[in-house]
Amino acid sequence: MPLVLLVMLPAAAAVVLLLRGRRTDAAAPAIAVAVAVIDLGLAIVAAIARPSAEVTALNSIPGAVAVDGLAAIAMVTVAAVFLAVVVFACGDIGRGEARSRFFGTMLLFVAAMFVTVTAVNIFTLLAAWEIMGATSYALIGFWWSEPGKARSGLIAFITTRSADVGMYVAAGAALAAGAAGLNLARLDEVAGGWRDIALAGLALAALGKSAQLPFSFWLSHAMAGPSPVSALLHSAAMVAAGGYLLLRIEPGITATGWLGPVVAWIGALTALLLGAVAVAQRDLKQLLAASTCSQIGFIVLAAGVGGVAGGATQFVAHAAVKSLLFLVAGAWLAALGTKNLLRLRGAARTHPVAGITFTVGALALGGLPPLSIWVAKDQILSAALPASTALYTVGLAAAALSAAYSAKALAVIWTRPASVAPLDVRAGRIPVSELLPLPALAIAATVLGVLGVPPLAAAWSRTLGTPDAPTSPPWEFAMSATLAVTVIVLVVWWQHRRLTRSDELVADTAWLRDWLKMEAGIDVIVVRPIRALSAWCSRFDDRVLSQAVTTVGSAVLRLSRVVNARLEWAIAAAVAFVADGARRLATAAVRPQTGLLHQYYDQAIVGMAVLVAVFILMR
Amino acid sequence: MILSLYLILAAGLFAVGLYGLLSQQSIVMIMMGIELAINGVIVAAAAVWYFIVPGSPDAQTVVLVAMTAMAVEMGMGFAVTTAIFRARDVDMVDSASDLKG
Amino acid sequence: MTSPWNALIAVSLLGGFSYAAASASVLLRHRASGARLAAAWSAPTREGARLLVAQRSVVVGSDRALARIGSALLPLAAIMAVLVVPLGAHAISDLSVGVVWFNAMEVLAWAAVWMVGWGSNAPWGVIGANRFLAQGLSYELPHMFALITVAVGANSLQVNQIAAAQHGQLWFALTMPAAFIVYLISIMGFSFWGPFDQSVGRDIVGGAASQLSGVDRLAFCGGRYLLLTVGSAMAVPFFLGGEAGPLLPGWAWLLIKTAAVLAVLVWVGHRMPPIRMERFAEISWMVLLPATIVQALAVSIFVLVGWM
Amino acid sequence: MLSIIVFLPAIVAALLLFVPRKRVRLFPWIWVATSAVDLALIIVAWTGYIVGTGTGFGYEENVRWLPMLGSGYHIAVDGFSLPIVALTGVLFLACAVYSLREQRRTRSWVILFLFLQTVSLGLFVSLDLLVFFVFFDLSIVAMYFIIAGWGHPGAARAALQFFLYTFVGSLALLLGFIGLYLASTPHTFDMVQLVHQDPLKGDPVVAGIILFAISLGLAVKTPTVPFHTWLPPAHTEAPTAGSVILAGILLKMGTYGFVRIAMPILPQAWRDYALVFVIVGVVSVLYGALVALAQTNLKRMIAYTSVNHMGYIILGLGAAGLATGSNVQASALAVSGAVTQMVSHGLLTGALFLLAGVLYARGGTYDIGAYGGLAKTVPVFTGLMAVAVFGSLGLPGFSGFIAEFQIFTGSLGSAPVPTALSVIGIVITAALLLRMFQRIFLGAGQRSHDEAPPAPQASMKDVFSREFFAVAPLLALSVVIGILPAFLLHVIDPAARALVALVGG
Amino acid sequence: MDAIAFGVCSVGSIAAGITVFRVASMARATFALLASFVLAAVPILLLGLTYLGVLVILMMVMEMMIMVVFMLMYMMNPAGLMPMKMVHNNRVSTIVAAVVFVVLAVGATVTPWPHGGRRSNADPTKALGLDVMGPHMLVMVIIGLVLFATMVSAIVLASARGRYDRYGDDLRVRPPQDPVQGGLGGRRRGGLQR
Repeated sequence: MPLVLLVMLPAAAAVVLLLRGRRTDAAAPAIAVAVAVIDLGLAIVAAIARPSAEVTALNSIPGAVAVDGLAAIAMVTVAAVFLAVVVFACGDIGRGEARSRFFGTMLLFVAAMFVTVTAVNIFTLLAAWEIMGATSYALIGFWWSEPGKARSGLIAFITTRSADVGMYVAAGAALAAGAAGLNLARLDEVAGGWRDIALAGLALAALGKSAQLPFSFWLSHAMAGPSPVSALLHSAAMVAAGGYLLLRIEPGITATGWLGPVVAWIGALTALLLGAVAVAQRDLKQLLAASTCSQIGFIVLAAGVGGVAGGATQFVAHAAVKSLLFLVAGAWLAALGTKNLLRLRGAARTHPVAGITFTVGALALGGLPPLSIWVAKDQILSAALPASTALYTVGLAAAALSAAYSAKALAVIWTRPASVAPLDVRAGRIPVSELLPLPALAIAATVLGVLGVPPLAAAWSRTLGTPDAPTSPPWEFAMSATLAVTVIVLVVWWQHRRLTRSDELVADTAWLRDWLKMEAGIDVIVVRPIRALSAWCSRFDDRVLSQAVTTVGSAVLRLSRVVNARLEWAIAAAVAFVADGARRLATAAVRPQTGLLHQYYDQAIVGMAVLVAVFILMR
Repeated sequence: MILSLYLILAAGLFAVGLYGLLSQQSIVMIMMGIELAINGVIVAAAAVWYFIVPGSPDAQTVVLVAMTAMAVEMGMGFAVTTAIFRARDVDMVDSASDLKG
Repeated sequence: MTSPWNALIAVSLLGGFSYAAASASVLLRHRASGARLAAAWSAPTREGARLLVAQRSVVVGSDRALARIGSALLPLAAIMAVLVVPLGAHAISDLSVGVVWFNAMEVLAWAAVWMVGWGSNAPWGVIGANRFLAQGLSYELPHMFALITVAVGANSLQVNQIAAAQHGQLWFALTMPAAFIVYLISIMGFSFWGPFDQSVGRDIVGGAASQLSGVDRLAFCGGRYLLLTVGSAMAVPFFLGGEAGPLLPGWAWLLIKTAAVLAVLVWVGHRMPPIRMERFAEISWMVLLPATIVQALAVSIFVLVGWM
Repeated sequence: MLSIIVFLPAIVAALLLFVPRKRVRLFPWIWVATSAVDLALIIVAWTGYIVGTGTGFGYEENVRWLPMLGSGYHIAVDGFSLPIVALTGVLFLACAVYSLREQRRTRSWVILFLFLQTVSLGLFVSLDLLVFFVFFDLSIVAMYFIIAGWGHPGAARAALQFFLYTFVGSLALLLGFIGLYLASTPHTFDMVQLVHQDPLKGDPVVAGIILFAISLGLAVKTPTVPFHTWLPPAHTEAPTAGSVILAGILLKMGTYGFVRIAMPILPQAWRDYALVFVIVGVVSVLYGALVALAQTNLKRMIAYTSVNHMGYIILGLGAAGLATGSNVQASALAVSGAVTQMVSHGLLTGALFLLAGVLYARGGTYDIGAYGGLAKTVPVFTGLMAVAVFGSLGLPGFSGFIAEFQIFTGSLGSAPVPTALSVIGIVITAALLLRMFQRIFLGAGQRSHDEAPPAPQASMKDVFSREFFAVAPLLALSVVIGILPAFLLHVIDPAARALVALVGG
Repeated sequence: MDAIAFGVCSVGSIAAGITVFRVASMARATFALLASFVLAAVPILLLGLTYLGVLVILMMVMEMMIMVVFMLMYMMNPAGLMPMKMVHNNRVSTIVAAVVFVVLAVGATVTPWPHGGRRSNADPTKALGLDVMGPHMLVMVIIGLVLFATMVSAIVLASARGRYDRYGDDLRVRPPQDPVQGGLGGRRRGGLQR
C-alpha cells in the first residue's frame, strides 16, 4: 500500500498539473513540495515495511514492484534528494515560468524513478525506465523556445533510448530463457546463452543511462536543462539509475562470468577518462557533469567486481554530494548569471552559505577522508583489488583525478577576485528557499562516511543481503587518504597561483574540454551514416520502387514500337491475305441473306435438320 | 395414354406453328405461328416430365422458360411491329427486308 | 368430396347473392332518383323476364358467334371460379392451386367482354371492349401481386389452407392491408363495376353491351353480378379469416362476411364517380403496383422471420 | 445483432439518399449520431462477448447465400475481430466529429463514409472468403472516390494509382481464395470449415503458391515493402478523414487478413515460409523508418511510419510461425502483440493524421520546414501533438508500447537477429518524430525557409472544439490501453493462443 | 375418361391451331389460337401439372387479348368482311411443315424412350417452387433479367415519344410533361402545343 501511494501520489499530482497547464502555475510549487514531503515519509515507511504490489498487465507478465534492501536505500535516497531539489526549485523556477509544466514533469519523473527502483521484472522496469527517459527529454528541453535546448533534450533521449534497445532484447531473451515472468531476481538461475544475452542487454541499457563510455556525451547536453533538473538527474535519479540497475543485477553479472570484468573495466575507464574531462572543464556545471560520469563509473566498477555494498554506499553518498554541488551551482547561476569558472572566481566569498556548503561537498567529492565518498571509494577499491590489480590502479588514478577537479573548483571559488574583473556586487542574493536544502545535504555528505565504520558496514551489507565487503588492508586506506589530501593541496595551490598570476585555469586542454570529441565521433560513426542511408533509401523509394510501375508501362510501349518497326509488314501481308479470303467468304455468305424472314426460317429448318441428322448418326 | 401420343400432339402443334411462321406475311400472324410452336414445346416438356423424369422438376422449369420465351417474343414482336408501322405504315415482313445483305 | 349437392348449394347461393346485389344496386339507383324503393326488390326479376321474352336485335355484319360465346362466357367464368370458393368445410373442388385457378377464371372476363364488344359490329362496342382491356392491364398486375402476397402469407395456393392459415391469428386484411385494398379495387375492376364501369359507360351508350339484347344481355349483365359476388366471396377466405368468428357456425360467418363485402362494393360502386382508365392506369402503375410489391416483400420477410 | 451493427450505417446512408439537399446541414450530425449509436452497439456486443464465453466465436450468423458455390453470409466476432471492429467504430466516430464542418459536397461525403463504415465492419466480421473479398474490393472503391473527390490537387493521379495497385493486389487475393476453394472437399468458401479441413495439408507446393497469392494481395493492402509505394501519395493527397480511415482501418484489412485467413487456413505453409515474412517485416520496419526520417512532408512522414508500424505486425506474425511448438507462450505473446499493434496504430496514427489535418487547415501546407515555434501560439494543439508523438514512438503508458513490447519479447526467442534489428526501428522512429515535433512546434519561431511559403503563424488559431473532441478521445483511449491493457488483452489472448495452437502445429 | 378427354382436346387443339391460318377474320383467328392453347392445356392438367396447366390458360388468355388489339391495329379488314389471303410460298411451307411433322411423329414413336424413374408423390407445384428457388435459382434470375430488359426495350421501341418530346423545349424541366392528363403528377403541356 505505501508503495502504491508512493508511486501514485506524484503521478496523480503530475497528471493534474500537466492537464491544467498554466492555470495551476501558482499552486504548483506548494503541491510539489507537499507531495515530496509525503513521499519521503512513505519511502521511509516502505523501506522499513518492505511491501510489494502487483497489477496484471500483459498475460503472464504482471506489472510488479517490491522493496528489498537495495531498493529501500535507493528509495529513501531518491525521495530525500527529490525533496531537496523541489524546495530549491521553488525559488529557482521563477513566477513567470511555466511552473505547472516544470513541477508536473518533475513529479512524473520521480514517480517513474520510484518504479524503476522497485521494479521486479523487466517489463515494469522497462516501462518506468523509458518514461524516465522521455520526461528527462521534457525537462532538459524545458526552455524549448531557446535555440538548441530542445535539441539537447533530443540527444539525451535518443542516446539513452538507443541503449534501451538492449533492454528490449533482454526482455525477449529472458522470456526465451524461460525466466518466470521476466523476473529480474531469477535471472542468475536460468542457464544458457539466453541468460547472457539478457544480462548483456540490461547492462547495455544501464551503461547508456548512466552515461558510461561511449555514451557519456549526452550528459554534457543534459546541462541545458534548469539546475534543479541537473541536480536531480545527475545525483540520484536518471544517471544513478543506471548504476543502480547494475547493482541490482550484480548476481546475474557474476553468474555470466565474462560480463563482470567487461562492466568493471568500462566503469573504471569512464571514471578515469571522464575524471580527466572534468579537470579540463571551464564551466562549473560541465565539470560537475563529467565528474558525475566518473563517480557513477565507480558504482559500475563496483557492480562489475561484486562490491554491491560499496556501490550502494557510493550511490547514496554521491547522491547527496552531487545534488548539493549542482544546487549550489544553480544558485550561483541564478544569482550571478554565469557558470563559467573564471567568472565565478571568489563567488564563495560573496555568498558564504553557498560557498561553505559547496566546499564541504567538493571536499567530499574529492575523497577527503573521512568524508562519505572516501569511504565508499575505498570499499569499492578494496573489492576491486582482489579482482585485478590493474583495475585497482586505474580506480586509484580516477580517485586522484576526482580530487584534482574538486580542488580546482574549490581554488577558483575561494580565490579573491582580481580587481580587474570584480564580481558584480549588485548580483541578486540567493533566495532563502534555495539556501534551505543546502546545509542538510552538506551534513548528509559529511556524515554518510559512517557507513564505512565496521559495525555499521556489516549491518549495511546485511541490509543489502550481500556478503560483508572485504575489509581492505589499512595501508590501502592510508594510501588513498594521503593521495587525496596531497592532490587536493597541490592542485589548490597550483590553481590559486595560476589565477592570481594570469587569470587562467589549469589543465585547460581542448579535446578533453569537449568531452574527448565523443559526440563528434558518434556523429561520424553513427548519425551521419544513418542520415545518408535514409536519404539514399528515400531516393531509392522515389526513383526505383514507385517508378517501377511507370517503367513497366513504358517498356510495353517500347516493345510495341519494336514490333511496329520489324514485324509490321509481315503481319500486314498476312492480314491482307486473310482479308481477301474473308471478303470472298462474305460475298458468298451474303447471298442467303435475303432479308426475308420466311426464307431465314427455311434456312434455319434446313440447318436444324442437318443437326438432327448428325445427332442421329453420331449415336 | 402413352408418351408417344403426347409427343405426336406436340409435333402436330409444332408443325402447324411452323407452317404459320413460314407461310404468313403479316408479322402478327407469324407471331401466332411461333406461339403455337412454342406451345408444342410446352406440351412435350410436360409429357417428358411425366413419363421420363418424374423424379426431378427440371422439365417443369423448361415449361416456365418456354412461357417466358413466349411472353418475351410477343412483347418484342409487337414493339418492333409498332416501330415499323410507325416508320412506314406496313406490317408485312416482305416489305421489311432491311437485313438484305 | 365433390358432391353434386355442394355444387347445387354453391351455385344457388351465388345466384342468390348476385340477385341481392342487383336489387341492392337498383335500390340505390331508385333512392337517388327518388323512385319507389319497394319496387327495387322485384326489379331484377322483372328485367330478367323482359329480357327472356324480348327478341334479339340483329346488327348487319356482326360477329354473332363471338358475341354469343362472350356473353355466355361471362357467367360461365364466374361459376367456374366459384368451384374453388370454400363452402363450410371444403369447396366444391378444392384445387391445390385454387388461387391461380380463380385468377385464370376472372381473366376470362377480358375475353368475354372483348368478344361481346367486338362481336356487336358497332363503334361503341369496340371502344368499350378496348377500354376494358386497358383497364384490365392496369388492375391485373397489382391484383396478381395481391394474390401472391396472400399465397406467400399462408404459404399455400389452396384456398382452404389460406383460410385456415388465418385461424387463431390476425386476418390477412390487417397484416397485409395494401393487398386487401388492391384486391377490393380489382374486384370492381374485373366485374367492371362502380368507378370502373367505363367499358359499359353511359358516355358510350352502354359500351361493350350497347348492342346486346334478349338472353345475351341477361347472361351478360347477370354474369357481371355473378363475378362481383364471386370476387367478394373470395375476399372472405383470402383476407377475412374464412369462417372464423364467435358464436355463430362457420358457414354463417362466411355468408355474413360475403354479404358485408358485397354490400360495401355495391355501395361504393354507386357512390364513387367513374374514373377514366388512362388515369387509373397511371395510378395503378405508380401507386398500387409499388405498394403491392412492397407489401409482398414485407410479408415474405415476416414469413422468413417466422412472424407469420 | 452483428448484422445490425454492420449494416446500420449503410441503411442510414440509403435513407439519407431521400433527404432533400436543402437539409444538408443535418447530414454531418446524422452521421455523428449514427456512428455513436453503432459504437454503443459495438460496446454492448463487447460486454456481451466478455460476459458470455469470452472465447471462440460470438454472435455467429450463417445464412445460405450462394449454396451452389458453398459460400454463405457467415459472420461472427472473436478475439481478433472484436478489437478491430471497436476500433472501426471509434475512428469513424472521430472522423464524423472532425468533419462536422465539411463544406464540400457534404451529402455525398457523409453517404460515402457511412457506406465505407459498413464495408469495413463487414470485412472484419466476415467468416466467408467471398464475403470478405466483396467487402475488400468495395473498400477500395469507396476509398478511391473519397480520395479522388475530396483530395488535394494531385488527388486524381494518386487515387488512380491507389486503386489500380490495391485492385491488382485484390485480384491476386481472389486467385488465392479460388485456389483454396478448389482445394477443399467439399468445395467451400467458409473459413471455419476450411480451417477444420486444413485442405492443403499434404501438398506443400500448391499451399506455397496459394499462400504466395494471398500474401501478395494482403501485403499490397497492408502495405509492406516493396508494395508500399501507393501509400505515401495516397495519404498526401487524401482528405484528412480519408487518410485517417485509410491508415486506421484499410491498412488493418491486410494484417487482419493474415491473422484471419493466411495463418489458420494454411498453417503448414505459414510455418514453411515464416522466415520470409519475418524478413519482410524487418525490412519494412527499418526501411519505413529510414525513409520516413528523410521526409519533409508531414503526411508523407506519417505514411512511412505506418509502413514501419505495419512491419512490426508482420514480424510478430512471422515469428509466431517460426516458433516451434515448444515456446507457445512467446508466440502467443507475439500474436496478441500484433493485434494490439493494429488497434494502437489505428488510434495513434488516426490522431496524427487528424492533427496533420488541423495543421493544414491553419497553415495550408504539410511542409515541415514551413513552420516553427508554434507552441507559443497554439499550446493545446502542441500538447495534443506531443502526446500523439510520444504515443506513436512507443512510449510506455501508451498502447504502442504494450504492442511493441509484446511483439519484441515474443519474437526474439524464435527470430533473434531480425527482432534485434527491428528494435533499432523504435529508436529511429523516436528520432524522426521528435525532430518533426520540435521543428514545427519548438524553437524560437519561424525559421527562415526559402521555398516554403511562410505559414500565418502569428494569427494561427488553436484547435476548435470539434477538432479537439475528435482527437482527444483517440489519445485517451490509447493511454487507457497503455496503462490498463488487461481488458483488451484478455479478449485477444484466447484467440491468439488458439491461432498459435494451429500454426505452432 | 382421361383418354377420351385427351383425345378430344388434342385433336381439338390441333384443329383450332389449323383454323388460325384458315379464317379470314383476325379476331376469330386470335380466339382460335386461344382455343388451341386452352385445349392443349387440358392434357397438361391431365398429367397432374395443375399449376402449369392453369398457368398456361391464364397467361394465354391475357396474351391473346393483347394480341387481338394489335390485330385490329395493324391488319387491314380485321373483321374479315371480305375473304383474303396473306401468304407466300404456301406450298413449300405446307410441305416443310408436313415433313417436319412426319419426322417428329415417327421419331416420337420409334424412339425407345426410357421408362420413368420413381415418381415422387410430392406436390409437383411445390417441387417446382423448391427447384426454382434452389438449384435452378440462376435460371429464375436470368428469366427475371430478360423480362425486365424486354419491358424496357419494348417500351423504348414502341413509344412515340423521344426525350425531347418528353421534356419539351427545356430539358431541365421536372417533372416531365405528361401527354395523358390526369392521374398522378405530370405537367400540362407548354404553350407551344396549345
